[in-house]
Amino acid sequence: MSETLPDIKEFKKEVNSWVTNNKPAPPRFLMPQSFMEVGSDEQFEYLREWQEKVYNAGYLGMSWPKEYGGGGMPQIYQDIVNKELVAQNTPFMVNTLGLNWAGPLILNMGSDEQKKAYIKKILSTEEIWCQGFSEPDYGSDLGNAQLKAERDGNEFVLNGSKIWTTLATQAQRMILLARTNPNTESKYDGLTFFLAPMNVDGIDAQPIKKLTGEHGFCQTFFNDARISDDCIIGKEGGGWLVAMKTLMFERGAEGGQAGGHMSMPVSAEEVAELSKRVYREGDLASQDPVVRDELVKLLMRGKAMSLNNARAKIPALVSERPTSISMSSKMLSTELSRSIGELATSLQGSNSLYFVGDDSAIDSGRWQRTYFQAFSGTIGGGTTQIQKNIIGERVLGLPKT
Amino acid sequence: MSETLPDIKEFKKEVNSWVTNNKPAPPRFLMPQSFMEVGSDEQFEYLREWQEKVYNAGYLGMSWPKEYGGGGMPQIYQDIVNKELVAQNTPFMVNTLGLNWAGPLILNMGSDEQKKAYIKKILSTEEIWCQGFSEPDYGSDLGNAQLKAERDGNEFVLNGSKIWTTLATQAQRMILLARTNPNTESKYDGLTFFLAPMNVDGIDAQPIKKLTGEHGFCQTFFNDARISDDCIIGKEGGGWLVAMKTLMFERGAEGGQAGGHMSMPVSAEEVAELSKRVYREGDLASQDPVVRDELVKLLMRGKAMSLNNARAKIPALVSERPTSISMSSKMLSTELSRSIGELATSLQGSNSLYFVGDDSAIDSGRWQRTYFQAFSGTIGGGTTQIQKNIIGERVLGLPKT
Amino acid sequence: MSENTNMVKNTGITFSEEQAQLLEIAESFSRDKSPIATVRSLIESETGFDKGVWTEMANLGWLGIAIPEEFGGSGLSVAEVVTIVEPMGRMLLATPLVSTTLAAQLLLDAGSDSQKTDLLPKIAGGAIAALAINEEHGDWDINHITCEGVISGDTVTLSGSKKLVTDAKVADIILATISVNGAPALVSIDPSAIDGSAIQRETVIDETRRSYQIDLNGISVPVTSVLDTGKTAAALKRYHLLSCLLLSAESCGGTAGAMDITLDYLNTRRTFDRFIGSYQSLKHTMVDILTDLEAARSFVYYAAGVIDTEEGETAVRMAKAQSSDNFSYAGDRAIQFHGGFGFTYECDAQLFRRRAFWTSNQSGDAIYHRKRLATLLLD
Amino acid sequence: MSENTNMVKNTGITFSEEQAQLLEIAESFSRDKSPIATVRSLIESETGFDKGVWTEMANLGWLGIAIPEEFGGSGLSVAEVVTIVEPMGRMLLATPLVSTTLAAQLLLDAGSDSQKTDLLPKIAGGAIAALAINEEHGDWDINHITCEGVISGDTVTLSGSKKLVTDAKVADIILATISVNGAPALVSIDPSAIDGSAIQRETVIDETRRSYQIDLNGISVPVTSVLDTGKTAAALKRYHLLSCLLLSAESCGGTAGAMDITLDYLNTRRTFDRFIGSYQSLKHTMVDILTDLEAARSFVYYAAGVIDTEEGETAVRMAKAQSSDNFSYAGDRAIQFHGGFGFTYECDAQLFRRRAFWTSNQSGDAIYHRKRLATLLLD
Repeated sequence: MSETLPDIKEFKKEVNSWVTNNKPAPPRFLMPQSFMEVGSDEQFEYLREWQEKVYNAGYLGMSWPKEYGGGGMPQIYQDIVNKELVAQNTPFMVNTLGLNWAGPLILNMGSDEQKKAYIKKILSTEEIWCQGFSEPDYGSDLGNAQLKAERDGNEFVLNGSKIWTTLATQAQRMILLARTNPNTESKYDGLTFFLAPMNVDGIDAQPIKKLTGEHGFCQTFFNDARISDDCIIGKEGGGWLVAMKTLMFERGAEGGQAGGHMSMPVSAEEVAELSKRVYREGDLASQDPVVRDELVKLLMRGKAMSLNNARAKIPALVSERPTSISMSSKMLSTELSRSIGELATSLQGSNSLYFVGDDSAIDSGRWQRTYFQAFSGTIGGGTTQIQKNIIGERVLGLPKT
Repeated sequence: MSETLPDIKEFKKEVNSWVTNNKPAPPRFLMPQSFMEVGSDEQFEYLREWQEKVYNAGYLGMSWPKEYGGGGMPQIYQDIVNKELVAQNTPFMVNTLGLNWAGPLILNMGSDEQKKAYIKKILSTEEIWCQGFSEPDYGSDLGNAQLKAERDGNEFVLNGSKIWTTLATQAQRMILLARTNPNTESKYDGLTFFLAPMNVDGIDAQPIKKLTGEHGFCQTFFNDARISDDCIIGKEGGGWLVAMKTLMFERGAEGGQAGGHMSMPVSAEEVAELSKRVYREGDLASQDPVVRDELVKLLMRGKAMSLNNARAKIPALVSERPTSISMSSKMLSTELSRSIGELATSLQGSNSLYFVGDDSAIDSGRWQRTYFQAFSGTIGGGTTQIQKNIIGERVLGLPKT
Repeated sequence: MSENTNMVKNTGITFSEEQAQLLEIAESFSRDKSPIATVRSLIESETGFDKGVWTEMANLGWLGIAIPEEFGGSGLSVAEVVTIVEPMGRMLLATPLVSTTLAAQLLLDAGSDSQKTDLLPKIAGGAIAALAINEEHGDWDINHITCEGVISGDTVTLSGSKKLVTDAKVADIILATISVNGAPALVSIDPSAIDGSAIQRETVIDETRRSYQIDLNGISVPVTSVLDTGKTAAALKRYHLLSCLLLSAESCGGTAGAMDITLDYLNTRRTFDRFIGSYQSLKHTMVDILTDLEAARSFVYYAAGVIDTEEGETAVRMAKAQSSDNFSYAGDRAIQFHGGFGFTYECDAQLFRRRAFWTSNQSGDAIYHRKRLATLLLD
Repeated sequence: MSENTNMVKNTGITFSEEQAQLLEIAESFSRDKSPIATVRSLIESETGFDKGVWTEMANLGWLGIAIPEEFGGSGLSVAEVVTIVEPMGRMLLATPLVSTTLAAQLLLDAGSDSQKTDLLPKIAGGAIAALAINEEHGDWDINHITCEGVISGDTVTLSGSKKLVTDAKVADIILATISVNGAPALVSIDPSAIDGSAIQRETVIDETRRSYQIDLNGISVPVTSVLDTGKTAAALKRYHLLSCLLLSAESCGGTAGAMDITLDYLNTRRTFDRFIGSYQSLKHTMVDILTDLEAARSFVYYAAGVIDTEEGETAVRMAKAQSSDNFSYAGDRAIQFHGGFGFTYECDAQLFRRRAFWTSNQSGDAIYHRKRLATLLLD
């Protein structure tokens, strides 16, 4: 890419042609729908290679600073690439956590050394990142994190465990929230945020078998694992603020992500499309009046979420409860995924009895897996039930349960 | 009726013929569906006359002792009458509270004087009874009753108020739960149960307008009202036990009711029937596939309740959770009524915009009223939400909320 | 999540500066003019609305919002009317604004030049228009018309009966659907041509409304009262969508109003020493209603912007389906969650539930619209 | 409320002494033989069930319950089998009992004398029967058959492919539906006539099951293997109802099992220092599942008693519609309410949810049966 910015129209053409010529052939396995679902080395390697290729072509991290490995260009170029990658249905970027959360965080709050050390490797897939936030016994309330990090000279000694550490077995780095001081008055003040290496004695990532029967998320154990205090981002004892910042990136409330797309979400439209090629009672499922009613309800839920996003940008239309839409979108989208999986499966008559791995399974069993996989969303990051408490209290002002 | 018991077959014929010849002409007003809905003097008088007529014919209180005004016959004769009264769609017995709850209670726990004083007048409608249990600020938990009854010689001085005192403006008597001792260790030990007269200075029954716009339930205020201690049933301080006994009669868990029937409940079958004579989109409502699906769901809910009652009588089929069916039946039946009203109304296209009192209203607006009236059941006697707590805790053994 | 993961197309909501201003003004206007005590007292009144408030609305230019400037309006669109109707719904402010707005659109779409020149400026100036569309069959299909018009010379003789005509008794203009030679037609009836006894008040579920039956038998109107038959079919189709849109806006407002009183109760009422709003069974239900309301509002403001495009029908039907069910549920739960008080006439919950029946069961309920959406989206 | 206010007719549930005894025995048998560790280890096994347990069941006479005494059974009915299937479902005990029972009923209803005399005593004695009914089209209509049988002389040559044939690999008897001259027919296939490679294991959603595809092409059976074609239509109709009944019983058991593990978790797991079962969002949902289960059990035991009467079809379809949705929901909530643990393979919630897909999506789901109930009840 030249130093002068390319013409937008020309650039669009160029990207279109590059993606067309370089996108990978469809894999033999049932494609995961996000990095959270990557369950085998084969899947991982397929996706990693694709991200590397996109980066090498200059199409990832385009708006990140050049000195750290980015493209140093305006965001619009990355947006054009993103759109094309989606439009051509290419695989998502597997280093999702690095590109979307850890990377922007480091660029925003990290030291120059940290930026130099990590940013380029995030883009190139040299270093895969995972997240150490949730703990097995403390639900999803990050403020309760109990993993101990005790200072010993200029090192910290880590003990405890983290769950939902997706890709931990592949990762070289983890964003880690740990308790460096158990005696603070507020529980939030004892936390510190680390950019921790994974390849350290005493850190052991164990893959956990999901309810689908596949692997794809991990529990990571820390037994007297030692990391340098260079790994701290933000201040010692200031981890809560860094974690909140990270969540802003995670939820897309703040920009600066490297680009590419991070998931291939299922949509209600796809279920509608499915209904026109599967049979129920000897006729297309889309012809059953009650099924049609259910499909329309599902389509409306999907459409409403898109429209909510559009409306959220118009202050006059969200002035009364400005956080209502953003605070409920995780709950609504994950519950929608579950409903999508459930309805799409039930459309298939007795063929819904098949599962991923059977040649007779419709769409390779994608819908059955969508259903089960959806629970990662309705449970992880605060269950739907907890989300409703939070929305009821913070948006509607109701008293605490 | 002769002293020797009539032949069952003959008796059936006799009853059939009497009801056929004596049942009242349909009224000009929209018939209330239970005593809780009686909202005008006209309605009350129509129903009172009918009960009096049935009693005078010897068809009410047939199994109650002769010496107190009953028939002294085996229950089966009353059962035959009851069936016939239902079969011929006759009006319910308006003194429901007296016949079904106060009467059996007095016969079960009252003194001979009390039986002589009250039983016959309950049957003949000379004395209408109402119930003073719930209080405005203490929900439906009877143990919290706060209405004060202070002893003064052989009288009690009453102060406070009761709500849901249906028919209180028509009634001569009230079953009343009051606090005679505010200082007991357990709140349950300070309660006393009275058979209180209504025609006393300081007792003021105020009709309350219901959400339907009709009258039909009351709040009754007590201001230094004095009643004799003869009115106590059970022991002073023993009111909780008497109240629990009353609830057994109310719920039909214990027999001894005077007979007749006490409500003309709406059924899902009637909504199905309605769907075959109202139009939606230019065709019978019963022909719309989505409406059909909703109708079947409603019919199944009704059918399930009947079958639950049948199954509850088979110990082997309820052995694991013996109280499950009985404890949930109030909740299920009242929620079903609400759904019946809602669906039946929505079947009617734009005609659902009419209300009771309009000539164009389908079935005189019965379904709209059914919907609104149903809230007396889903709210009164412990809301559906409270019922779910109770079932969750007592039947499923879950911890208290 | 980055913007580009949004794969659904056509999700833009347009919202003009005028809409934003009107929304703000209408919110404060509705709060001022329609506190609940006023709503209650108007229920007892003959006409059901305050003529003074109506005049103020006319003076604010609200009746001419969607009428072109050449006919005395401000030349905006029904999208701007939506922003008025929503806040009015929240405060249960009942006026003939919706029927009058819809009548103006029918005249614009199918009126002759002289009809437009004659009637539209009147409407912009505060004339009340009533719509005589519903009939005994209760069908929501606007083309299902049994009332007839027989043309003979310069006169059209009407027959049949119209139901659920709101504000007919005070209307300055009545537009009715009739069947002429088997085809749907629209006719403008001068109320003075109708005998007083031919307009009978009805008892309707929403007591804040005034609704009438009109006996058309024996009424004759000049043939010039008939709107352009060549444009009538399209005008009626657009009318149906506009009606759904405004009812949806009103439902959204009503849902918010039902939430207002319920949240207030949940935050102040205690049982067992806890505020009842702390119980999940109530709290979570309120959250469900909130998220459904957010969806309904998104559909409504989206539909307002695209109603005259090819996306219009889908958008409007989604708005109507969503808002109808949601308002009904919000009203239903408002009664239930008020406990014993909710069962009384004194509690305002019933007012909202009654209004929900009113808006939901006009121009098609949720099942009706989803059926049509299935055709649009699946066939 | 006095008994006489019950206005619904035909609500009697009959329950025999034999049923009561069998229910008690089957409950304790299922608990003994099918603790969850056994279920888990059988998932890893080839056949998916314990042959020893099967033999015990045969010895208890359970395979001959609904077979007349003259054919070696005990001459009771499928109603008694229901009482065994429900407790088995609760413990996820997987055996070929349901398919074997149903095959016996098909033989009873449509078999020739010699077929009955030959096969029924074998079944009563412990032979495993598999049913080859499902096909690629996935239609639940049992008369939708694309597999064909061509009769030539004494031989029937089969073609086509059957799907989702449970336990085919270990079956002693296979009954298949085929189309002969365009009419549905039943044929009994001796598994030894099928080449091993023609039976291929399938990957199904319920890992406790073993399911196979059977390639019928090239298989020939003697014409005496075809069941009485004059009785086949009625037998298949009854088979459909019996299948629904037993699946419903299994679903009721499964629902209770899903509740068992969930209630246990809600009573022991704490968050924020409270047992999570104290939260209404979880507690009330469990109550909803409980009341739906009570309804489903009432339908099942009612249907068991009336299945061969004119009320049978309505009763069975209600049982299937109710139990399918309820089990699916109970399994779904079991996963959700176990939180992070629920998302793991180690948590048993997924076992019940998978089973719920299995029972709900065989012989028609809830929407399918409600559609047919609408015809029965509304037309």
